[in-house]
Amino acid sequence: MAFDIGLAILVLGVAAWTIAARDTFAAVIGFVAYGLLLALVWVRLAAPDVALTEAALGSGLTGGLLLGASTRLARTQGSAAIDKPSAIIRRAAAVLCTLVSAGLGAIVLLLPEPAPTLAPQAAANLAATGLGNPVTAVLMAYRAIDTLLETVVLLLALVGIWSLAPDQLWGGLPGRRYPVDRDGVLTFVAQLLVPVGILVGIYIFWVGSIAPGGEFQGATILAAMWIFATMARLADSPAVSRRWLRLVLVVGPAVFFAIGLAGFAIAGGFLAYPEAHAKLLILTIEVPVTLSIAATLALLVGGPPERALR
Amino acid sequence: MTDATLYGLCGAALVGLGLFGLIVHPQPLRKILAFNLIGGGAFLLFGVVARRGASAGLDGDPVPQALVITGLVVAFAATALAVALLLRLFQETGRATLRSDDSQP
Amino acid sequence: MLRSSERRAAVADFLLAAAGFVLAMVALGLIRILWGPGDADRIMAAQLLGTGGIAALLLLARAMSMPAAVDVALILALLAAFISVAFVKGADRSEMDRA
Amino acid sequence: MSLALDVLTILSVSTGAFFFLAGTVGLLRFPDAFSRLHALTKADNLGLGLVVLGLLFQAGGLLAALKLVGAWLLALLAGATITQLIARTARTDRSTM
Amino acid sequence: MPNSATAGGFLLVLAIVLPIAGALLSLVLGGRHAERVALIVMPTGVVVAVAIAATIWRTHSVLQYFVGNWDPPLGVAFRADGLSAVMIVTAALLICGIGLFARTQFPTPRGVEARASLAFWTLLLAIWGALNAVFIGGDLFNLYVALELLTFAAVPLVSLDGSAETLAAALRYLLFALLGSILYLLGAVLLYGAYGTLDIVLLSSRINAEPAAWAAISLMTAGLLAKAALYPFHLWLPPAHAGAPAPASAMLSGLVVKAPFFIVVRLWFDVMPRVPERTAAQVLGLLGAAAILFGSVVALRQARLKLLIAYSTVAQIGYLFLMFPLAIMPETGHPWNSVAWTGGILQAVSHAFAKAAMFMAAGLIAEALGHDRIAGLSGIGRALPTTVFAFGLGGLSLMGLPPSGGFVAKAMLLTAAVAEGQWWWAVVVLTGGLLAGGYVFLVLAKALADTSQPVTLRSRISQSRQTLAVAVALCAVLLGFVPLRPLELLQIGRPNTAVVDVR
Repeated sequence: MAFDIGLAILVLGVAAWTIAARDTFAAVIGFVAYGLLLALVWVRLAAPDVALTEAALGSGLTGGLLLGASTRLARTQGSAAIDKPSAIIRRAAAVLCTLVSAGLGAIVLLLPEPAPTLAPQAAANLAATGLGNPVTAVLMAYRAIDTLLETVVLLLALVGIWSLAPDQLWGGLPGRRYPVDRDGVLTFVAQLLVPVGILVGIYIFWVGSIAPGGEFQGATILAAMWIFATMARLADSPAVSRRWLRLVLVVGPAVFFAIGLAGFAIAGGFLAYPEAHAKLLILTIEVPVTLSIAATLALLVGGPPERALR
Repeated sequence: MTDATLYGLCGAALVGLGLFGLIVHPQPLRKILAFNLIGGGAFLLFGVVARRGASAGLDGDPVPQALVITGLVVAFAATALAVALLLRLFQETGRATLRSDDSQP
Repeated sequence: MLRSSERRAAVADFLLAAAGFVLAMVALGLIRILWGPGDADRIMAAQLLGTGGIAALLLLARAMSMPAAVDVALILALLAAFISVAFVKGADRSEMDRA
Repeated sequence: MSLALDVLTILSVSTGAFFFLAGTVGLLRFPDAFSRLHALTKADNLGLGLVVLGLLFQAGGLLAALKLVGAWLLALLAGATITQLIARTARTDRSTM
Repeated sequence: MPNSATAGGFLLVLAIVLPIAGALLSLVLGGRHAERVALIVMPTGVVVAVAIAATIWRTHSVLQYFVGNWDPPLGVAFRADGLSAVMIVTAALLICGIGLFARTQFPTPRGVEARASLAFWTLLLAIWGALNAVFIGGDLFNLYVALELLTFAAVPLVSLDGSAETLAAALRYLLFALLGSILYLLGAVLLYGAYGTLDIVLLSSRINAEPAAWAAISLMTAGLLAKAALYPFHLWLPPAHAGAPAPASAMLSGLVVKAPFFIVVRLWFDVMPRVPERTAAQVLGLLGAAAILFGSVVALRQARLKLLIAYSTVAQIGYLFLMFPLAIMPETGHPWNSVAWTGGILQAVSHAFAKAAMFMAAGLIAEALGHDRIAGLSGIGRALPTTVFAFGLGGLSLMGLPPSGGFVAKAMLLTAAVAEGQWWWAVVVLTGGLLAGGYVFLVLAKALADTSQPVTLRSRISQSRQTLAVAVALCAVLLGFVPLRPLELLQIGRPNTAVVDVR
């Protein structure tokens, strides 16, 4: 309990720093710390699947994205002070937010006992999915439609980001080229780290069917490794007009849709799996989905095309 | 008070903190950060609900846990889109704020 | 002589306490770093949080008998390098423009 | 046998925790950024190493042990990268530090 | 309500899969194919939409589908009642109209891929899929994902022209939408924590009048209002809807803002039928009234045509929320038996067509003149009579003049207000109508004004596009022939057993 109180205070402190810090870069660092501490909280809440996602995506990839953005916006900091809202607005906001927090806190204390739960149902149907990890069963079987639509959400965000490119750069390469690594430190680290990272990513994805882990966590790691490789100039993002790239992006949701529709024929319903082959089918979906998500996440960080295709 | 309740209160406080940041910060990047803070708090509340639902040999209700994972991914996509818009705006105008005559959420 | 189950519990308690201690050290360091004036101090936050967080997670994994927490630590370690590069590039604010 | 392992674990983890303490004290006491960074990096990496060593005595299998050591090695790599990159940054542009 | 999937439920799956698969295909094939895919999906989608509506009408019951054969609460249900059917058909018709209209505006040159065209056609299909997902969503978290789908498809449309103003508008829109999402999600969390399910039907049987439920519904409603741009959350809407290309504006103003409104209706009438709250409904109505008055007055002062239409959207959204105080607890019978319920939904549908037609017309005018300053519209009525006619027809509905859907909707709201003694809403409806008359007249007067020198058009506007705008406006007019009483189709799937009188 003492540990948890300390951790909770730490989380709140870091969050307060993120809001209060003058400097945007410092605030982003606060946010990365926030994500990391939340990963610890998720472990304490016995939700390792979420802890993995939080560490990889919430802290890692989001942190990298925001750090990059704060760097590029560094020069604009001075101008922001002018637009500060008045003291009255700030005070009103403080009162409103305190009320919201207090209300939410009161409801947390009032939550019914025993807590309503779907855990028994999720556990009872686990065998029918052939999976060992109930969280993966929720994502890939019970509520597969959410996951399917979510992969499309990611793609749409990417289309949205790409559509921001100036017309003459359409079809070009996303993001800027990173500067040459003059003394080779970064190249060396990347050459060491990227293969290890890919291995870890695949492992995390693979254990997802029986233990905490899965496609989103694995894909995030793969995406981070790709970005790392581009930072060290071991690789460069492909042009957004490449047909193969579009295929990689879409293959995951497409296979998901296809197997989902095949469910009408083989299991009597959309996104239904026949019990005997459930695990195989889920895996058949997960492999391309992981690939697509990894590519999408990496390109989401990459931004719109900024270099013309030569 | 159980651990879960403790973190629940923590989540409630985080939502308020983030909301405050969202309202008072004029810079969009800070608003994006604040949005992610609120998200963290909201997901934490969901995690508390999951933890309280531990039964049937599971340490937590897997349904809300899975929903949090979905939510985290969606939040990331939202952050990426917002950052891309902001950077483009900066490229076009050289400023990274929404003008003060346009009010903020 | 303690029985084995009791001993296990005692070790778990110790490891949890150790995780708490490490986190407290991280917190103390963070306060120093976040107040610190320069970006170099802030870059240290990456190091401090990375190692401290990994240590705390590994200790928790054993203390709570949750092997998956080791995987979380592994991811953290992997992304610590990734983030620190972004950190350094972020701190070195002129690098991008020079390129 | 397992009692001895537990004792080793406790000893090793305690020493590790001490190094974390030392790192933080260094951070608080040293005057300039570079000595702070070096103190912190060395002490924390050592601390993490000792924690990992302590936990190795409890590791269930080869894969578990491998993951523990892997996490430490990766952390070392991260630390080394930071130090290197900062040194480089400082070389090229003193003013940003 | 049936407890299992119903025959014909697969149609609901198709309603989502077809457009989304089309969007994916557009992205992969790229170039000229994006538009072709959309043109193939459009008629097919209309067939599916009509089939859904016909099945519901024939069977007089809710169309239901449990995805993956997992029953709620573990699984996710799709459900379509009469209300869903109306919205699905509206969306299908309007998307087709807008799609055909947009063909010349987003052409695809041979050989090279055009940025705006690819984005537009992909996002058009994605918006359609997302709307259908909202209209048939039976699970509050699934609805959250659907709303995000909609947001991510809608925001990029705003900044399709890439100018600084539209980028800022898109960013502001996104920030508001994200705030809305997170508030909605918070509410969903609380509901799950208290009742252990996110399924709308199951929730409605478990929910009680208690703090958790109130807090959850308040948070979700507030979030949805931010997405629906109800006053005072309207700030993002005018620049976003005015800045987007005309076909996109038509989608955004006509359809996209209706999705969060639709979910508010679901929450208040389906999730919480046993927890009615008169005061809260009055607050919603009050915000609606403020939106009507504020939006209309500001619209009157606009110098640019598209901004005027956008502010008019702010006002017309206000009407939608007048149905809450009037229908939430009628003195007799169920909420959905009241004319206010039918009036509110009819307003949503007729505004969709009317506003889309007006944005199309405004787009054509802007194309022809190279600007959309109202002061410079003189003589356009002679040059583009069909276009101005479409604008006028749409305006008819906004003003609430017969024959138009807007007239019937507003008449129903008026009737309900008078019948229930809540006369103050009647005053608002009438004032709003007068103000709408003012701003529509402002434009028409300019457009039809006699000028000595003929206007020179920058580019030729094809007659077919003008006719399309008129066709869409005519849909709004046709709705004016709906009888002035509760619609039977909208009653299908409304629980008859819900307790209305809890106090």
